[in-house]
Amino acid sequence: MDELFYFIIAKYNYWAALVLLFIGLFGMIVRNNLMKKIIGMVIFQTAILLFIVSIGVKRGATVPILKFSPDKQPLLDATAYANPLPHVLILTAIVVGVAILGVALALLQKIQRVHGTIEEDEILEDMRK
Amino acid sequence: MNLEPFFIVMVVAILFLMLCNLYRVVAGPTVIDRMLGVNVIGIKTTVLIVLIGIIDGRVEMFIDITLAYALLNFITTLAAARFYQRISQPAPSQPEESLVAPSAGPEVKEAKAPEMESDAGRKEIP
Amino acid sequence: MTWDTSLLWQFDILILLMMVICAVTALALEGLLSSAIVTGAYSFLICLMWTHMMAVDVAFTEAAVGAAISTVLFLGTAQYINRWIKKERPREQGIKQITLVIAVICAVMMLSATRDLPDWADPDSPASTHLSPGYIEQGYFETATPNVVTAVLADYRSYDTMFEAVVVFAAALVVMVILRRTSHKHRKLLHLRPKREGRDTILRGAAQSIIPVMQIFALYVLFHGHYSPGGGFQGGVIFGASFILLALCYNLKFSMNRFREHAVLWCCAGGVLLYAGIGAVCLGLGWSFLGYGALAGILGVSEVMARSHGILAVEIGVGITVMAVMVSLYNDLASGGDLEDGL
Amino acid sequence: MILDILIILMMLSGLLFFLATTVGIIRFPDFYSRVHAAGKGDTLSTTLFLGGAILFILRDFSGENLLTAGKLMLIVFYIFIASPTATHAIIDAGYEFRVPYWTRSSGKKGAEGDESNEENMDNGFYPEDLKG
Amino acid sequence: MTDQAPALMILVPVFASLALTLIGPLGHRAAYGLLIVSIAISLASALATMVQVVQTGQSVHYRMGDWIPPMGIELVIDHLSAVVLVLISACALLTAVYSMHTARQDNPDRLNHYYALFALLVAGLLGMTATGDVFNLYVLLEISALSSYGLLARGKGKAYYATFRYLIMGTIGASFYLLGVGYIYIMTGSLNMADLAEILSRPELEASVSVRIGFSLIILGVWIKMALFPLHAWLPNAYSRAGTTTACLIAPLMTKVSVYIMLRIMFTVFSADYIFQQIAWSHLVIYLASAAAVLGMITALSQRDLRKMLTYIIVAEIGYLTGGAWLANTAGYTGAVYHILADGLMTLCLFMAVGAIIYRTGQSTAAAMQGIFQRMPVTASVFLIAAASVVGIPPTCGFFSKWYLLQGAVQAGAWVFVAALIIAGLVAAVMFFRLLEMAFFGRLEDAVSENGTENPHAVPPKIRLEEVPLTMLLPLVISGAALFGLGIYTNEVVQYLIRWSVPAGI
Repeated sequence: MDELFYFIIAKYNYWAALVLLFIGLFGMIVRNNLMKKIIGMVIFQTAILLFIVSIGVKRGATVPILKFSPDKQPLLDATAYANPLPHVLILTAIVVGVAILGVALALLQKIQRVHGTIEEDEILEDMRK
Repeated sequence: MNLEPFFIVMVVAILFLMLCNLYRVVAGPTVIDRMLGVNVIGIKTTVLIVLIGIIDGRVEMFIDITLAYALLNFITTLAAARFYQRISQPAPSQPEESLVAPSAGPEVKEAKAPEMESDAGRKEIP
Repeated sequence: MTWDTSLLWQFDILILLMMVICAVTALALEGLLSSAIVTGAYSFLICLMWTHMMAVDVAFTEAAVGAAISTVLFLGTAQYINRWIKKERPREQGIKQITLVIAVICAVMMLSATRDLPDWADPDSPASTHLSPGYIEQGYFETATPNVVTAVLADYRSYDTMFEAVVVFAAALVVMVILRRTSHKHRKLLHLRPKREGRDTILRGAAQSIIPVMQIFALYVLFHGHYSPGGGFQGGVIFGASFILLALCYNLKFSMNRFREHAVLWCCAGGVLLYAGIGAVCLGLGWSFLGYGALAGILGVSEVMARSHGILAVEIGVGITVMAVMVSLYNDLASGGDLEDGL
Repeated sequence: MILDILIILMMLSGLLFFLATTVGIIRFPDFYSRVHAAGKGDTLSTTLFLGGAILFILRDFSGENLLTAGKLMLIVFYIFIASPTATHAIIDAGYEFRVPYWTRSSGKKGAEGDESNEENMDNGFYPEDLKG
Repeated sequence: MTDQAPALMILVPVFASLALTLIGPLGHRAAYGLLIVSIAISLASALATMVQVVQTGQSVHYRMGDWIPPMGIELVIDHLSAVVLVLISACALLTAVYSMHTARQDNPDRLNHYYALFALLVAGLLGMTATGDVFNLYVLLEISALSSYGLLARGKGKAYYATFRYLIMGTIGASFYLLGVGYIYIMTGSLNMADLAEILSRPELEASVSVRIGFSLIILGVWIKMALFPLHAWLPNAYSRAGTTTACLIAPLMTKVSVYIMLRIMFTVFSADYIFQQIAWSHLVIYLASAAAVLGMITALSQRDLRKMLTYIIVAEIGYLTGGAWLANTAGYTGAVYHILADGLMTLCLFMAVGAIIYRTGQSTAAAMQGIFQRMPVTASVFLIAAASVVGIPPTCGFFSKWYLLQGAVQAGAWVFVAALIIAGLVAAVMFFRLLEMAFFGRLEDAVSENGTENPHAVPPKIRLEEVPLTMLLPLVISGAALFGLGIYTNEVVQYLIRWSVPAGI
């Protein structure tokens, strides 16, 4: 029991990220509405970002901005700061996500104008004509 | 006096309240109700970030995020309000659905126009 | 078996639970606008999560993007699309079901394989012991920047960050290419905003008091990125949001008179040009691309300080681009591409 | 010590108002009263919480902490501006959309008690567009 | 300046795209010139780098920002990437020259923005090939993907939905890649490819499930991006609706670069030993590849639209490439790398020829081929060469790549793949024979009679030469000649370039 509890506590971040990931993937693949696909995409991407940021967490660590002692010397103990590298990666990935969101929404507006709908099956029907 | 346990209790309590507020976001019934719920969650987020900062002991690193929320949080609400002010005007003689559709015509033509121009060679087939 | 309670796992589990609720709701609701707004709540929660994971820079970005940009873009698009999903469920296609089954199998496999991953927040995990101590311990002496994230972002991995700026620039360009119409002959989809002069007074008053502070704050975030969370991207988004706020409280024409169309385009490209230009100057001086140490001779400072100044300069470049791109995305998406009238 | 008690008191009362807001948001029957609960309660309790935080930060006084406290005051000030403005905008939109408001008589149309009344309002009265 | 060539190669197109955004008022000629000059500089840098690599026999390293590799990002150009870089910049240059008329036709407005996206796409592809950092690869993957969404959406009326589907699939692919990088980062703590290779070869990580999941996710993501058989559905729709220039740029390059990434991940980050001994999926993958080759070709045979036919040929070629890479022997690997070159060139050639035909006849069905040999002899001859290369007829390079692939398949005992290669070749032969028959013997009256104006006693119309303009013809001829040239110099290419890049352990 204790073992199980420990297992859950020690890994739940990965679990949550993976659950969110598959919820998002479900939305992207199975939902018929294109807007839902986009929302699924947002969730999917954030889940991955969550997964990667959670790599950088260290027990008892603070934000990765150096602390200074009163005589202006930086405190350079690597275990006292969270791992900065995943944060950097995720900053870049968030920006990429916003960019893709903008493009997807622009395409959505165009699809509505051309096909008159944003339901996938109706669009396919319209394209077959 | 060490106030840290007190702050932790506060954080968890606020989170529970947030969970309750989530009911309004999930259940609606209208979009502006959801918007209201999101707004309230946003304000609670602001407080929570400050409290996390205090617990961490470096609140000055967390303040900027809160200030950003304080300044930006109402843009979304404002946008939603604008959106509804816009579509609440009596639609000119057609149902809302068809307000969107008519532009499909010219758009398709616009997209096809380049093809029509591309017949430089076609004319010469006898 | 010891577990440090300082990490507040109850806190995390509550937030993660709420995130899952939000995600499911956002995908399940019938109204698309509601989904978009629930996605906004999701963004708040993930920002909290990141704050608690001590990723303040990331949380800041999420705060700026989630609170000001994504939902507004969703709402802007919602004007031009059907806002309801079809009531009758479409027949699920076979291929989708197969994909779903495969996805579920993958999910089970990946969940069961988490046993192999290092424990959460383990300070001895490979990720925390291989490269990152180097950044933390040397970063300050090599770049004179206490914010390690800024140092890594804009110096050690500045090549990535340059392409990050290029990505947002490309997004603005793509949206422009897809959506923007040069001719104005098309009928507008929604009628113009009614005259509401008297009733907008409160909003305009609030905007007048908030927008200047917002812009000053954006500049502060941009220039103070060395010492506190923030930097070019966050500052740029906040600055861009101030123009969006202007457009919301007055109208699109008003904000476009303040920040004209071609100026937006010039800023989009100019920011990246500043960034890449600094890199190219370093290259021209015989160093590698983006080796800011080359600027020491020009600026008359030590190499370490030159790196610090180089970081600031490229952050300004990122800020300019991001600001202009956010405004451009809003202008295009909220007006359906004709730049006549936004939300 | 007195400062500590003051901090605790402020935060506890803040929590109380948050609780009141939450109850209001969940239980009030119509949109306007919910906005009323959210707009007032949240602004006040945020102020109380951040006030507590300011006091906590100023407990050990230094120039840096003063700056932080100043920023927090700025936050309080801008929440004081932004939150009611947002509430105003949202209620304006609802009003323009003719969102129905709750009256004693409309409450009596449903069965007894608030709950069913609320349900009644949820399902019947709102314009389709607002539910999207 | 040679030591700065790796950086210049990628940066010049980036600068060009920034400039192209802003020079709208100068007109399309300035934009066209600027694009060509920038890509020519890229090509020159790529060639210089390749010469350096061949002369020294060692890979070129370029440290971005002067940081030592695991901390900073470095560009690594070895024999494999040098070849692919030259291929990308050469194809892009030919397409840029070719685009003079077609791009204007497809883009009546915003031509300079179109060209800016063109340059960005080239920069992204070059950057992906040159980088030595797995996360940097992700960022560049997204740049090239974003710019290709913009380019593809400029296609004919209904391209938007096809582009949207491509966007969704592309995002899934890239996100899987990112997640895989995350898994590997958790287990190793590094992002630099060489450093990763060193850490991953440690015995304690060989049995790790997480590393295996990371590898699978990366490969899955790359497969989605390169449209391997069961995941290929987005490709034909997106590519066949694109404008001519877009198709000529994207079709030969995007999928080939994805294959290159697959090789890079398989053999540089991981090792041949790990993949073929520890994971041992290769049988499954070879079955997939065989299915892709055969089904792709058969679907291509059943298409009436020329462009669509070519896109299914791409799907089939991806089968060849993947199969070759997973055969786990030198001949198969050589065949795969050589086929990247050969396939890039012949896809470019085919798309250009078809683009020229569409430009002149205005239609893209197979009927457009009627009597092409009489009207457009040069275009048709080049089309013939490219077709011969796809089928695998000796003097062209397609023959040699298939030869290596077959040799590898026989060595590995992968008889399914042998059969698939032969069947696909035969199907391709049938398909092109049908087309070329039409092109040779189909008379112009047939084309006319379809319009219902047939008159059996009419005098046969005078045949007119209707070749496309020189800017289109020149790249076409060069690419056709390159197919021959590459075929003739096969030995040299393999000896000086590809043999060096064969990874240890296979």
